[in-house]
Amino acid sequence: MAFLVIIALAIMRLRNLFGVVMLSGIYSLLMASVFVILDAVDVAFTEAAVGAGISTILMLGTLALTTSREKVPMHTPLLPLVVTFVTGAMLVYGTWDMPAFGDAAAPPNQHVAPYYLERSLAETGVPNVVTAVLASYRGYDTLGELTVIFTAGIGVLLLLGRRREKAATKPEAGDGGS
Amino acid sequence: MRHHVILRVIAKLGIPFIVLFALYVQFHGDFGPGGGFQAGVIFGAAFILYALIFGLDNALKVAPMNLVITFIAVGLLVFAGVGVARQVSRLRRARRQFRRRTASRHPARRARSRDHGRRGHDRDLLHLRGPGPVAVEFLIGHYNYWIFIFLMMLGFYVVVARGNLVKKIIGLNIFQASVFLLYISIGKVLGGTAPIIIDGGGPVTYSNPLPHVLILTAIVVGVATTALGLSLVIRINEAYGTIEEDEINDMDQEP
Amino acid sequence: MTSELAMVVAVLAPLAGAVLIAASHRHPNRRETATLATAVALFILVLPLLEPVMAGERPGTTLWEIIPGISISLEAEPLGMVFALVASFLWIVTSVYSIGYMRGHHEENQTRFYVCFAIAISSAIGVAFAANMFTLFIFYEVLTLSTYPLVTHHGTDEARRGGRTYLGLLLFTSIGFQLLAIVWTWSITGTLDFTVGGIFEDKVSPTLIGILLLLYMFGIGKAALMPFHRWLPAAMVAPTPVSALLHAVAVVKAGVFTVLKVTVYVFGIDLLADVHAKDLLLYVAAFTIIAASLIAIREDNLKRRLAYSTVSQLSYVVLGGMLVNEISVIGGGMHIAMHAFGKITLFFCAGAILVAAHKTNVSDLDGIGRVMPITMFAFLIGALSVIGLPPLGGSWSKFLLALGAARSDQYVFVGVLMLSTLLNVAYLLPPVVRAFFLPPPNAPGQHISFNEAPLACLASICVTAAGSVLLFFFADPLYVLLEPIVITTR
Amino acid sequence: MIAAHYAALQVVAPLIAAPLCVLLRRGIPAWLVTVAISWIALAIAIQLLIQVLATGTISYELGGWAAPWGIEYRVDSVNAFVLLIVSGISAVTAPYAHKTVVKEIPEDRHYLFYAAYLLCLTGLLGIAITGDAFNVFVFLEISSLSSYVLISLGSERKALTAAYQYLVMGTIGATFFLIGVGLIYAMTGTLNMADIATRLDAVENTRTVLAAFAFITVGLGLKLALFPLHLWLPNAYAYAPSAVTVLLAATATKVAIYTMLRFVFTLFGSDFALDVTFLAEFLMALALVGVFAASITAIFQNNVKRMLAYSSVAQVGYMLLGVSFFSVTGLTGGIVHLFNHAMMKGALFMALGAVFYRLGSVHIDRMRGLGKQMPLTMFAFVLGGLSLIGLPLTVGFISKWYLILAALERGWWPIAGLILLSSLLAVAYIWRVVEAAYFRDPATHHPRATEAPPALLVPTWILVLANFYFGIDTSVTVGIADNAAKVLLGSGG
Repeated sequence: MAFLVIIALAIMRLRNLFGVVMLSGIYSLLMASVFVILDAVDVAFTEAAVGAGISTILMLGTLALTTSREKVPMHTPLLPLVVTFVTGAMLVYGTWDMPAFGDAAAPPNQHVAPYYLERSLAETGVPNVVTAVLASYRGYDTLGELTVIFTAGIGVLLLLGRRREKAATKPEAGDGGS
Repeated sequence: MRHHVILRVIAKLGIPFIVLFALYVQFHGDFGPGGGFQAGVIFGAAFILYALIFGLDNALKVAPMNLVITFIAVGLLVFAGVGVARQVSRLRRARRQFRRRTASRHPARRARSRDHGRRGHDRDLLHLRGPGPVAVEFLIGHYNYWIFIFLMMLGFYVVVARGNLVKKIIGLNIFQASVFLLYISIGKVLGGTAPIIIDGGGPVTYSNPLPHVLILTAIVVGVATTALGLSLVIRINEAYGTIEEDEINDMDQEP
Repeated sequence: MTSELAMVVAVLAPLAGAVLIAASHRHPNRRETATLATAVALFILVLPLLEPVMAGERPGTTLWEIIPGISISLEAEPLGMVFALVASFLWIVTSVYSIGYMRGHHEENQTRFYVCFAIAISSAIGVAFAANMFTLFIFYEVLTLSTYPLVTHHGTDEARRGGRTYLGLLLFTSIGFQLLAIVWTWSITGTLDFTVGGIFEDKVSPTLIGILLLLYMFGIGKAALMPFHRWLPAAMVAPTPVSALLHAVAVVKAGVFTVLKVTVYVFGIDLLADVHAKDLLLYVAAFTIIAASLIAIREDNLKRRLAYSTVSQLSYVVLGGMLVNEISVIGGGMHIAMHAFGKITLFFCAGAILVAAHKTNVSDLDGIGRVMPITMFAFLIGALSVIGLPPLGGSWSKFLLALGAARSDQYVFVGVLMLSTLLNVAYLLPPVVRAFFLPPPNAPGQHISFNEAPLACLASICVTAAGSVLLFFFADPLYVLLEPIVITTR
Repeated sequence: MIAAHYAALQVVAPLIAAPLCVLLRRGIPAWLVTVAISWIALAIAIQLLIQVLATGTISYELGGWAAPWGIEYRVDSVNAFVLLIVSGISAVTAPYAHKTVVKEIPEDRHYLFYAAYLLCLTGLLGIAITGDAFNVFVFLEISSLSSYVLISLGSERKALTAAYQYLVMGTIGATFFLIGVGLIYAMTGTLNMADIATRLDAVENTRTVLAAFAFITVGLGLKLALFPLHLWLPNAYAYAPSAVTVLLAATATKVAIYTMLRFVFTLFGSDFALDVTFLAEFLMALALVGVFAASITAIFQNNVKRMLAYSSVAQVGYMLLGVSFFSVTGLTGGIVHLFNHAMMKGALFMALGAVFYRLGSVHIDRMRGLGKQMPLTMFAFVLGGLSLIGLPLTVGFISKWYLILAALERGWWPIAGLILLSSLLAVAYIWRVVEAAYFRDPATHHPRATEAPPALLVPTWILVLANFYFGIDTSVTVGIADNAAKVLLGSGG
């Protein structure tokens, strides 16, 4: 976890964009391992593939086409700092009353979730509950998700359709979903 | 890159394995972690690797542009079609599944209200931790959340404060990833394991699968946004010759 | 044709005329025939309504209900009849006049001019026949908008500036104050129908009534109470027929007409008797009368002088309304008609002078009476009527207003009226004196190269001047017609 | 049988049509599909509305999984009305789009444009119809991503930066929203809106819920261009292709406002919003400041599209002002303004689109003398402008009427006065255009423009006439809005 923080800080400071992209890949990998610790293997898998894989490649592609140095910002970051801290403070305030981490009795683990755990195997025949929920109970979220990718695919085509190089890479990300 | 012999060889050897792994993930998705989406991503990554190393023209020979576009559209249609078909078939089986109700507030819950608290907790008995004494327990209990908040603030700060368009998007990624962490943290049950039911479900404690599902969706949405944002950056770079926000603003002022 | 139908048709007829006019924009003759025909048709439609109204009937009809309780409804009642008759009759005259004027002046965009004119008249008739405050407000706003292109007609910088002032002030007051007052009234009483004796009864405190009264009175910007009078002189950039009909008759009279309507039918004169805000308004009106007259004396531009005179005269009507007794209210109502004839004559004359002699300033009028005797004689008649001398119509309304003031023991305002009459003399007679008694400027080698105005103009001038005289002798029917609006409150 | 599926079809129809458009590969067939689907969506929305008004709330379980476990579509009179607005505007915009698209976008991308258009429609309809908090996020992203794409297709390069700016701010907004939903989930354990509403009562006074409320409000505030968060909007509207501007201006912010209404009233409950937070005061202050600031900014814009975009920010202020009264009248005013503003802004942007079609610019100096060159277009603009100002007989008046009434009901007459004063600012900016078009001579070095083609004029005038029709016959719009306001407040508990 501490690594995450350090890398995020480094990303913020570093001005070489190639380095930043690499760091963000590592960041995603770390994130994925955190997810594994938190029992979210599916999410970890996806994060590793998407965050560390596709995103990094996309960014590298972008950088190859643009530039790799970030310039020093001209304006003072006072306002952003304030905004960020207010938001953060609001969140800290919000967590105060949240159920403790990992509490089995916390409401999110009580209401709907047990139903899935108990019945999904019987109702859908899929042992991986995440997959079961994803494809069945909340299938329309997944349909929406595919639509999002489709939208992005169309968008990339529309934006870069004439440019050969990107046109071949980006839609692949979309194609992967189907 | 395409001139490096080592790269080419390794890639040539590696790509089939990657594809194979993708297929494995695809068809094993029901039982282990992974599934169609992850498999697709791996497959796609393999393809991009190919394109990067052997050049785009070769890649396009393997998968012509039109084919790609068609695949995208057909893919979505297939999924939607499955959804519709399923809807219709289920309806035939149990027509009463579709209910139109008058505006009573919780018909669904009342209809399905059964006690399914295996752990014996009443659903409405909510455990609230007041601000109370800041005990060690509390600190530990919320440690994860605070990490998430810190990361979120970092990402948010990068988005708002940085002028480089690519870096802004990276910031967005960090920002979003931190939110994923929040969701997953919510679903974690201490002592639980991944929610993959073995042996038809025994007395094992599982972590909450729902946030995982949500985050899977959110990750995908995130990467779609990233892709779109980056292609916008490329176009902006073409149009303005820079990806620094301040310079773009200056250029917009002048003409 | 029933009276109800006649009213609806009367509102729609000028609109249909507008369409006709627009359709025949390539044929000036046909276009102007359409204008005239519509004008005559309108008057013929309005005139028969007089009889049932005199007989005490109140024909009315609801066209559409927009929100429950708020509808577009028409109703003919005495005050409205007066306004409708005056407006529709003077439209005929003005149409004749403007044909002569616009052709004599070679104006551009004549089709737009006639179309907007017709729409303006339609909405003036709508204002006259409105059966509730909401309907009145709609037509009031349509009137503002449709006259805006007329004011800005020339499209010069000056015209645009004048148009901006015109539109800005009228919309500002009507939306900023009047609409607020209307919504407020509705939220208190649940109705906006004009009812004899008012709609408030005892529902609200006098303070609130006072606030509402102020909102209404200042909200009716067309009544040109100071400090919201600036639009009227600004609107004088318009072609003269516009100034004549719209800013001596339709627009400004719609304003004071609304003032009277609100006084009589929304508040009821009994209710207002105890409201202190009306005293404030009385003083504002008195101030406006005097101040505008003083400004008028100093204005050299003839049309602007007449405009300030109008500002001053309009406040007579407001004064009449705010004195809240039977006689003053009737006097105010009569003043609408009397002043309309008098002032339109004056504007026609100013326009005729512009067309024939291309002069706009009072100081240039020396000796012009020798060349344009008919015009200047008509000017004299109009001036005397506005001043209020018998045997001209204006004398009756002024007399009634003064009488009303005396009845209410408000002798200050009798004094104001007298003083204002003196001021009227001071600014209206000099042009006549100059025209007839001063020698024309005898610059060497300069011939008087102009003649009387075009015939169409001249004829209209004579008609309105004669009207001013006739109204003196036929004022009684007018009085009888207007009487019911106050009598029934007792 | 089909009737039972209307709720699902509403979203699925455009969703399926989008890939179809891609497969068609041709601009014109794709356009035809888009038009057909838009009209079908409108027909479905009307059917749904009739059903809702007749029988009350409709609940539809997608995939047959019951509510808190599966995803539920839930239609009541509030979102049925929103569905009607969105699909109605789309039904008028789609036929309009063809000509402008041909003019503004390279031909080989037309079919992709229509696909993105349909996706945007899908997203907007989906947000409105769904009864699941997370599903809202998904559809929000569908509509957002597609609108980023659509905006970036504008013909100036500024369109790209505008789209990027919108992308960044929109994503922040969506992520804020996601955080809020996550916090709610952490406290209630469910994502179904109706379910959340009941379970939230027990935990209402916790800080987490308060934080969730704040995040959702700010997140949606970004999306609906609440005053200080509106920065993305003017550029996005100004540089997007004409048809896109019409669609987005008339629908996108409306849907975001609907979502806010849904969360504030149905989920949190008006009592919570009033007692625990300062939402009412907060919203009212922001709305009023927004109305004035945006209107004044609009007066100084020379790009007329941008001018109207700022005016949109101001109009959003009116809607929120209606909400901030927390009374039936106020909400009715706010909701009916959703509809009315869609009508007037749709008409105005369409007229501008026609101008852009002929002139290639909507700069105010280029519009001089247009009153004679494009009489029908400019007259449509004037009438739309009158509606925006809020003169009687137009829809704008109806909205203002209810807003003022709501202010007076509370006895806040200074606010009523402010509402009226602000509409005078609208006079100021609309009149700049009117003066230029009618009372100034065209600059001589520009070629004379001719009247816009009927394909653009007809949709424009349909909306213009709708402005008047619904300004005179308010029984439908106000009736539904009133019903919706009562539903929102009644279920606020």
